[in-house]
Amino acid sequence: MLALIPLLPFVGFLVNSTLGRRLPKSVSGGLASLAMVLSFLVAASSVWQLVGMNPAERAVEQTLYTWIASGDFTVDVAFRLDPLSAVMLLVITGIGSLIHIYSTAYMHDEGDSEFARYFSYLNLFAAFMLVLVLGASFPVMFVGWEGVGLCSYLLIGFWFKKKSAADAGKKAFVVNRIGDYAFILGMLALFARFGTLDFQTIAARVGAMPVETGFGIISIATLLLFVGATGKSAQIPLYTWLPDAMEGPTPVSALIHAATMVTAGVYMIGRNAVLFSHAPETMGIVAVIGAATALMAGTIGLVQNDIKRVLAYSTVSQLGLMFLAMGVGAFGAGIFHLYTHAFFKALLFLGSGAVIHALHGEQDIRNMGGLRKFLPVTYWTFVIGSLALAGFPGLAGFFSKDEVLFETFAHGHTLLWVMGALTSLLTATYMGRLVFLTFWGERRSASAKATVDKHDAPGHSAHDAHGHSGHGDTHGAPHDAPPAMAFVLVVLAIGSVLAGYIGVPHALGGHNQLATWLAPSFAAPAVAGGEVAEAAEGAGGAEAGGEEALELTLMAVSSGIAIAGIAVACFIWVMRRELAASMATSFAPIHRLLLNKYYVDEIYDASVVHPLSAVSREGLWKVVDIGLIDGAVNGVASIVDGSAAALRRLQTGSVRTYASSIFVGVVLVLGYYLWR
Amino acid sequence: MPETLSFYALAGLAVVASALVIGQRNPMYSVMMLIASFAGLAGLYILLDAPFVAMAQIIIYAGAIMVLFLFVVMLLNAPQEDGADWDRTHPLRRPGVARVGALLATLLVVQLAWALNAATGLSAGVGERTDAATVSSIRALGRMLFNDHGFAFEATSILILVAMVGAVVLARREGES
Amino acid sequence: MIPLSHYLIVSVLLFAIGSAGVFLRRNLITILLSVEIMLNAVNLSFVAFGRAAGDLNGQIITFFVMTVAAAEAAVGLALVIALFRHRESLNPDAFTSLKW
Amino acid sequence: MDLRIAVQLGIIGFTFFMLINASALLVLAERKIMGFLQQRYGPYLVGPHGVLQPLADILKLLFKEELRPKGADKWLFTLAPILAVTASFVAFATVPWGAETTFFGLLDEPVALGVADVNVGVLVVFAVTSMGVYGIVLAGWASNSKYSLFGGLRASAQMISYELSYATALAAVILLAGSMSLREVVDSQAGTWLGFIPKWYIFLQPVGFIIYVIAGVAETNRAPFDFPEAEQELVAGFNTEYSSVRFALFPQAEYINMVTMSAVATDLFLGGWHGPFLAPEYGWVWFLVKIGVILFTYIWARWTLPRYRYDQLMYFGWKWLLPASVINLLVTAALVLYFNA
Repeated sequence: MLALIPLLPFVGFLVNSTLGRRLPKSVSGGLASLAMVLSFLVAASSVWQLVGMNPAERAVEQTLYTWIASGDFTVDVAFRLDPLSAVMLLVITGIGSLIHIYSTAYMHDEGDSEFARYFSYLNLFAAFMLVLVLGASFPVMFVGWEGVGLCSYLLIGFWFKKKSAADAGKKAFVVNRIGDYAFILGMLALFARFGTLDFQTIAARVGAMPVETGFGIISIATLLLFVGATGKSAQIPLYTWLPDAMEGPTPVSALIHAATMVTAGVYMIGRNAVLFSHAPETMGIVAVIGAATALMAGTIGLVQNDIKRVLAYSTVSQLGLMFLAMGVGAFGAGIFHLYTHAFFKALLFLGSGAVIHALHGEQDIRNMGGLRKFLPVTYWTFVIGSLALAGFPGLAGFFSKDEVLFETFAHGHTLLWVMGALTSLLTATYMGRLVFLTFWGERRSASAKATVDKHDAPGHSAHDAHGHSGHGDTHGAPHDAPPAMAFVLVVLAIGSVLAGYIGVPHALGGHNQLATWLAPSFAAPAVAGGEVAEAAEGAGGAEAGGEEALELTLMAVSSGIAIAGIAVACFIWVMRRELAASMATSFAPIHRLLLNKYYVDEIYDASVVHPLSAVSREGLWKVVDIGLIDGAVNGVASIVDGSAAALRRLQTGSVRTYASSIFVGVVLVLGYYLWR
Repeated sequence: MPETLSFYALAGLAVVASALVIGQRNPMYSVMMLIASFAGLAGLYILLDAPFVAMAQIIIYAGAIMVLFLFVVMLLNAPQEDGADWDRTHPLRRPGVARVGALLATLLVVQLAWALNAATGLSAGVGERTDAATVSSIRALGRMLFNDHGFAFEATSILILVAMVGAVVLARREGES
Repeated sequence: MIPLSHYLIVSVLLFAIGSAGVFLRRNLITILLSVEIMLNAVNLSFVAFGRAAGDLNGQIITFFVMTVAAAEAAVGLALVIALFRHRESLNPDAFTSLKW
Repeated sequence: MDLRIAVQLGIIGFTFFMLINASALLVLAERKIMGFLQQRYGPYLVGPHGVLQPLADILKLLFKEELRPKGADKWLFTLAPILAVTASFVAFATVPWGAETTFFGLLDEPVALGVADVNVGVLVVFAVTSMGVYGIVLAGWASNSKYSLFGGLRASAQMISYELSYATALAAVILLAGSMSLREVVDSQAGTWLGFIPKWYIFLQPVGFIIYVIAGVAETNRAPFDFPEAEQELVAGFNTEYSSVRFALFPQAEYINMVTMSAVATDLFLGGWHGPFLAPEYGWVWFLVKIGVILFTYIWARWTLPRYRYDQLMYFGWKWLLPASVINLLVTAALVLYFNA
């Protein structure tokens, strides 16, 4: 039953990858979407079955077969469905199916084979992602982990004819390799410590141990795992690949680089909550890194001009918030934010996709504006998404982000709370900027200009330009998303409004179902059912009566922050447009610094890439390869050559000579035996 | 007594005929002589209570392999050996080498004779220790061949197949498809 | 009763004759014939030993030897024909080079 | 001198005599039947209905001059016909032609009608017939004439090819009989099924019998497989250059081979001397009748069927006859295994 969930998309992948090029678009696209929808239904049904169970032992295990069996170390290919993976499951399959549907419209101008290739990748990604989520042990999870990395590489570089896309793909792949390397080391460390890689067993054994003080083996292991997570989830220091990943098709950015894959790191920490919570050192690092990433990415996002890049940086910063939550031990809050974020960030990306679609590949917000009246649906859904992201009261983002911040504060990390608050301010601001610049004001660029530079840049027209290029009416006004896309946008918009209400905090009279639901996943399986509820309280945030007041105030503060941010944005980019430019000039250094993303890429180039390539060229290539390896090979060859030249004299070609030599041997051997 | 006589007759036939095989230059006669020597050997096999081997000797060697030789000799129709000195540039290609080889052969004979001399228990009659029935039964032979030596048997069948293909490929003229 | 040694002596003589033929004759066909003689010498000793030991393996191995001999004759003669086509000669010394 | 040994020698001598005569009789029979088939009389001048014609032929051949072409190989040229005829005689040595008999109580214990009885009799026959090819091949080569050479080459190739099918067909019967002694094979065919079908292997081995007969025709170089002496192409093939007695020996050998072939066929497939209506002492009569039938078929085929083409012969032998016989052998083996187990 569980196996079916990843299997369905995989079948879709098989079909599309083998005979997709022969199928018409409607069939291949429909097939892929159908696979996703089906697997969503299966997932929903199995989750429903999970709901029916007693909270204490909510889990469904399915072991397919034994994958590795060496000595006492065995790894089963086993899937485990528990509250945590259930949430992820629904997010992935649900949003995945929506994005599949969206893509059928968005990618419609691709050639048949390209179209099929796209959908086969997408399906493959979904399959791997589901394996990642469902895997009951590290190795199985790692299979999914690597698989999604591969698919993200393939999809970022989907338009591999465009150099920037290919490079971005490579960058993502390489950066992920670094993380994965650490991840493997972490797994090995865990194996060395616990002798197993099964989540439940590890959690049980750790749960039995005291919380580690100081920097011990568990801290090292978890830290390594976290490094892997930073690779996957684009945290400092390994976040640089995500903005470049925007070279991929927009739906891909929505699915992989906003909703699902990048949250794998968060999920991984949540999955090993017990483990991490036994390594306070690591937790601290996680929290700090998360907060730092959040703030930094927010600042960068403030000045970016590419609509997708802005969203990308906002994704990074939101992920930072999630890690912050994880770091302070509020696993429930982190997952909650992950879950809501999936909705509105997907919505935003798809909305931006619709915009780009309408403008035939224009991505620079400076060339947009005034699209409100052309793209009503896109506009409204986009606004909703932005508000949700900004944490406008009553929308999904509000509840989750607010809970994250509250937990941070409640766990006494005031400084981190300040950073988080700043981040949300920034978030509100740049989202406001995005909306205002894109949809308000007057058209700053005739679509003529857009089309012109589209046609000048074949890269564009060949790739992200999908609207109606080739039709005669490119000069006409941009018009709204086709029904399939519009439908998806609306659905997601509704989602981003309502998604938050399963996590309404007690302070607002709700009772945080999600936290309660998730609690068992974060508790050591050893503890009996009775304490699970208590653990749930702990995870969901220890709401004592006194804290409600605090929570309410914080809530007010953060909503105030959100509104303030939006107000600022409105003030700068709507009322006093020139102010932006003047600020940019007056704070030129900062502006330049932000615009160049703190020169991080350059720093990496200088500090890592160049030395590495230099060492490889001068050392490995010229010395090791040419000197040692080639030398050895050639040496052997020359030895053989010389000896052959000598022995050649015996090769007379006269059979009788050979026969006589044989006879010499015979006579000698026989003589030896006779002499003895 | 008749057995002894027949033994010496057959052995003499085999040895003399073999000597004549290499003793003269006409391959045609060589083939005929070899057939004669095979006949002698077949007789010896019968004396050794191996009638089946004897018949196989006649059928396979005399009846098939030798006919093949005969066929080739007639096909090439090169009755006389060509004594031309072909390529003598290489020291090891001198005819002396061949003589050394012959010397070695005689040396081998000496060694083997010595070995026979040294070995014990060979003076006993061939059939003394065991009775003929044990070795002359074709049924037992077949059982052993197909049970104990089944694998070798299959292997030889493959060998034959390969040899057949090889012969066809080798003997084909260039340009023939 | 013929002693085993007599059979072995015959076999030795045949083997020696065969080997001598390989060296002395300058005709590929005769050389192949000499090889056959050597094979048969070995066969004889096998059968003789088998008879003396009351064991059938001696005879069985001769069958395999015959099979190998047949294969060898087929391939060898095919080679002889192919070579003769090239050089109009059967002298082994005519074929000392690897290709022409 | 022991009476028994005397009888044995008598039997041997009688067999030899009969074989010699057989060739003569067959020449006559052949010419008569040929005439009959071609709606003419055939020989009828010498003696009543020309029965003495063979005698005349023999006398003529004996008094002809012996010619040997220049450049022919002296020894082999003479050796060839001797080899051929010897082989044909020896081949018959292990073929029994009658039940054991005491000659109406003349002997106290019975003797077997036949020259010798070996426990590998079938193999002996096969081996010696395969020797027979040398006579022809050598004759072809020794004559130093290209027609003869071609005849010899053809003979060698043809006989090697057809020996395989021949032997395989024999093997199937040996499987059924479980013995290689011809006499035991024959005796295993005594009696009847259901009281009226004689237990002859021809009924168990129809395919084997057909294959055997066809291969036998090729082995004896008879039409339609008489390529070694294909008149139209090779004058007279391997015996073009022969004359007088040396020549006479070749047809002699050929006819004796035919007899041997038919006798073996009778022993293996037609139940030898076993048959209804006759006491075992008179079994040899049945034997003669059966041989006669097969020989008549030989002659009949010769004067009815046209000669093949040589490549057709090889094609047929390797691609049809051999596979057929192998399949026949396998099927037989499987059935024997099934019914014995």
